[in-house]
Amino acid sequence: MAQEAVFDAAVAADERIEPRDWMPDAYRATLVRQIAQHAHSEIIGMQPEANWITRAPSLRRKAILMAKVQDEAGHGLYLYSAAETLGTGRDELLDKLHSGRQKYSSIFNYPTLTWADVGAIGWLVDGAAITNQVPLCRCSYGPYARAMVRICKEESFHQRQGYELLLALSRGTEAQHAMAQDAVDRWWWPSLMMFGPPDAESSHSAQSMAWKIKRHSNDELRQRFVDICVPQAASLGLTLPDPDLRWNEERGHHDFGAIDWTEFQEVLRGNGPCNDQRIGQRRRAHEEGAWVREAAAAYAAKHGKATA
Amino acid sequence: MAQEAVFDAAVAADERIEPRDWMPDAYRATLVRQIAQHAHSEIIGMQPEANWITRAPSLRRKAILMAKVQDEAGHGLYLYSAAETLGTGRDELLDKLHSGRQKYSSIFNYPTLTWADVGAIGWLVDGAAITNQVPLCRCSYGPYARAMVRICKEESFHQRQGYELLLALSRGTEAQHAMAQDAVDRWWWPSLMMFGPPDAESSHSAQSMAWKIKRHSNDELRQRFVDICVPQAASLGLTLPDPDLRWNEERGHHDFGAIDWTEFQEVLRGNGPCNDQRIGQRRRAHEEGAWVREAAAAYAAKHGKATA
Amino acid sequence: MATAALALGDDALVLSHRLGEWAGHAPVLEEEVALANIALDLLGQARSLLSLVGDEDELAYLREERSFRNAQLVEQPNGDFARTIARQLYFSVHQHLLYGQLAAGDGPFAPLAGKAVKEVAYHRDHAEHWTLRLGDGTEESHARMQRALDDLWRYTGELFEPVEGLSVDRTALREGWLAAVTEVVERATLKLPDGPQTGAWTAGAGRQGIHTEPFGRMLAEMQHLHRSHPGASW
Amino acid sequence: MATAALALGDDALVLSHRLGEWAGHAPVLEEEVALANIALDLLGQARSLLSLVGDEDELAYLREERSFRNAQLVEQPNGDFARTIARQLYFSVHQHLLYGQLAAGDGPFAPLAGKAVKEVAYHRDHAEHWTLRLGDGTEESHARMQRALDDLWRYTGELFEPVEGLSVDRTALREGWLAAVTEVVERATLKLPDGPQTGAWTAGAGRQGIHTEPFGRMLAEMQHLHRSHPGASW
Repeated sequence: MAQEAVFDAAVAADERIEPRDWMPDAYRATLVRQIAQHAHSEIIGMQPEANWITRAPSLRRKAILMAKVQDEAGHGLYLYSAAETLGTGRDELLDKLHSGRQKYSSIFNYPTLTWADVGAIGWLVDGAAITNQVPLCRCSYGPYARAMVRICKEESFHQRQGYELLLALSRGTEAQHAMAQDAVDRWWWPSLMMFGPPDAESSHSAQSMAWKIKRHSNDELRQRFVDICVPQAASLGLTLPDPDLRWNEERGHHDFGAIDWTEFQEVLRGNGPCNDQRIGQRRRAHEEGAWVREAAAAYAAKHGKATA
Repeated sequence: MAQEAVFDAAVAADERIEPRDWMPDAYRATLVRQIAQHAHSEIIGMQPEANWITRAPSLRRKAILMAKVQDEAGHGLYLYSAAETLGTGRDELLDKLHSGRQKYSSIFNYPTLTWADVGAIGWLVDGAAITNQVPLCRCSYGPYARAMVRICKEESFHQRQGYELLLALSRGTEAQHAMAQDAVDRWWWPSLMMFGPPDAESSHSAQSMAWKIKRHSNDELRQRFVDICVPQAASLGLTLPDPDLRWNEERGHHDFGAIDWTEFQEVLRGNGPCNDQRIGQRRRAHEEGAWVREAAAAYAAKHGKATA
Repeated sequence: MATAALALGDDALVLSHRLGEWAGHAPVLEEEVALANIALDLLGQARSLLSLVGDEDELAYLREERSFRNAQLVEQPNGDFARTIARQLYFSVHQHLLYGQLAAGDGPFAPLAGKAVKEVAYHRDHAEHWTLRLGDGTEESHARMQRALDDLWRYTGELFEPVEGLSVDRTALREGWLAAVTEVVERATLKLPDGPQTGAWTAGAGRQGIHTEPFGRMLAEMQHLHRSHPGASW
Repeated sequence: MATAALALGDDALVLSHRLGEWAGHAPVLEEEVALANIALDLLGQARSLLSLVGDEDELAYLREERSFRNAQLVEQPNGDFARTIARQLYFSVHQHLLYGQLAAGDGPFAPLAGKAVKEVAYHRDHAEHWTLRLGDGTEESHARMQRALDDLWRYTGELFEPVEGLSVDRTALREGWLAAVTEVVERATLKLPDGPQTGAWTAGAGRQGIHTEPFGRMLAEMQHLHRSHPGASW
């Protein structure tokens, strides 16, 4: 049990656990599950935005969007590498994603219906992701924490770009303003759901907090996000679609309306608007790419070089 | 030889040869080849126009174009049936088309680049086809002649619609007028080539004339077409792209410039802009439809009903 | 009435467009003719319905995605022939029953529905025949047809949602539809997905202008030329 | 110079767009990154080049198909990964040699080409490596790569046609290109089609605004949103 004591002491002292350090099996499993889900979210999350690359309305915006989607692929790479340091390879994780044994963030099961959705995803979805992820930069597992530092930096950049896209629309023509408002109306509630179920119903939280994988409760982070968004929405000249949203002087926070957790559960269960489409496209890309990966492997085997 | 004499006499007397009548093998083979090529042209000819169905700029024009492309499929059906009366089934002919052993009209190896091309095809390509086909309504082989009567009627309708489409463009905005002129510039010469090589170099003509399958020479028909088009172009307010085009009082016909037969031969040889694309799409549709045809046949075999 | 005319008109317009994409790609020449025929009927219906609301071309070409009121079912991509037939089956049985009710009533759509119901009877017949052939054809066609029925099932619930200005007996519509579709599907040796409890049944909000991602690309192709020449006549 | 800037700018713009279509569909995550990288480089080049002629967005979004001056090669649909790689190989070797010449000269494109040539060297390297892997990989990849090289060959001749305002040694370009491409293709155990005498070599008139049918659909998708909001800023 000496090993376990060393591990516990390191966690308690806010030291980093590194790949070669001993760690409890459950800690390892929890991290792999969480990192994998995060990696999967990055690569599935490319789809709703990639949907607009070919229709971006200016070349400048097109370049920004392409770069953003590329960054998400890059985040996927870092994260799969982080999982690999825990002994689980990318192929195995992708297999679990494709067969539905591992999840990705439900937010990506909503469609991008207009150009403004690209902005709303940047502002709200990336904003929520950052709120979730900033504390992960201090996560007890070193490789994950370091990946998160890099990812958070890029995501704040994306978040600002999303905000700026919406601002241009909000200040643009009437049709553009309406488009921006409509996007915010559709993405606001799903963004709040990104923080997961209310603390009372959250299953993995306590242990993750003890291990310093997680540092704040779902409801704390959700509240922080709402408090950040309210003034930003005002600067944007857009309304958040919640009649119960108001400043609570006493709490020093904004109160907000009840979340429709039935919808959340439905989407989680696979009945969201795009679940089949997203996983279908992912599987198809993987299957149609099989011959390419096989070719690269065959070439490497013949010529003793690394694959792509 | 009594049979041959009966056949010759019937042809000489402008009577119709019917499927059960005796006919020379070469007559039958010539007809099958010509009818098949014509049928193939109808179904390949759907492609360049179908290319614009999804982009037609008004619902009225969309309905007209859809109906036209549908008519072409219908013409294909009549013509394959006419070939069938000569003992050669549709499957065999399609097989020859897909394997490149039978041809279709080279005109369909040019791309439709703008909406005006739909009009130019109607006016010029259908116009040339009608000029070629009207005499075929008096062809010595009954089923072919009767199919041609019906086809020519529909094609004159298409030709008028094409003319009317171009007229609307020519009288429309500057950009629309330019689009119409550009289409005529690109389709004029290929349309003239639709009548086939100059009489001096035409291989099958003499025998076909004797059999009354063909009734006018390539050059005669080409001249007739030019003489029809010149005043129509003037009414359209469009120019035909031939600086040598002028009325020859003495001949009572329009003189016109030299045709680039090298281009004709190249396209015929498979090097036209769209040869691979057209035959590729045809083959793909056929291959991807194989399971549907097999299902229909299997169902018919089980239930003793005719297939689709 | 405008809301109802848009809903019905957009259904017909969008399905007609999707069927038009088959031109030159059908599995057999007879289907080039049949699919174009159905597409033309639907386009005719769409033009009549949209004209009740405004200028047909402005409505078709100058509205944005969020203003289209068609059900999500009709905008689904063609996929293979089985998927197109499943879409046709689900939609045409619904449309046949709906137009039958409308034609029998004395509402504003009665004359139009009275004419269209005959066309739609043919569409339904076409879809039912192919469902039988594909379902009870080969092993491959059976599997493809079953997959198509399963995949599109989630978009059927929306067909029975109330539409403002459309006074129909929705219970009769839904029950009649379920009975008719079940009958054909079972005769075709296929199975209908389990029903409302799948959750999928309840998907779709096309009538509120929420569409699926492929629809935006469809509109881009459909509207591009028209929008490229503002104010032009064609 | 405007003609040349348009030709080079449209090449970059259109190829960038085609590569952008891969986003979310690549065979392996590293290629999501690599293809996006190349697309971004090309988009940057396109923006610089088009800005020499006028407003980049007006040029990209408000020209009609017949006014685009890109070579037909770059507008060819992505097809499978082999086809995309073949297109990249043919184009990037050409672009690398061309920009090399321009960078070494003192013409108006020298500064831009000097910067871009380094990017393009990476594109070329990427294409060459994949050509080797696919050609000398499995039987299937070999067959796919060979088919892709064959199919796209006909569009290569146009790359060596004279372009007004572009002073380059076209003979050197053509010979250098043929030597370089032949070398890689042969090392990949593949064969280049027979050469000019196939006739195919001479196809293509994109510089005169004659394109291939898929290009119109590509433009519809690319321009639809921009054209839907005349005069708007984004």
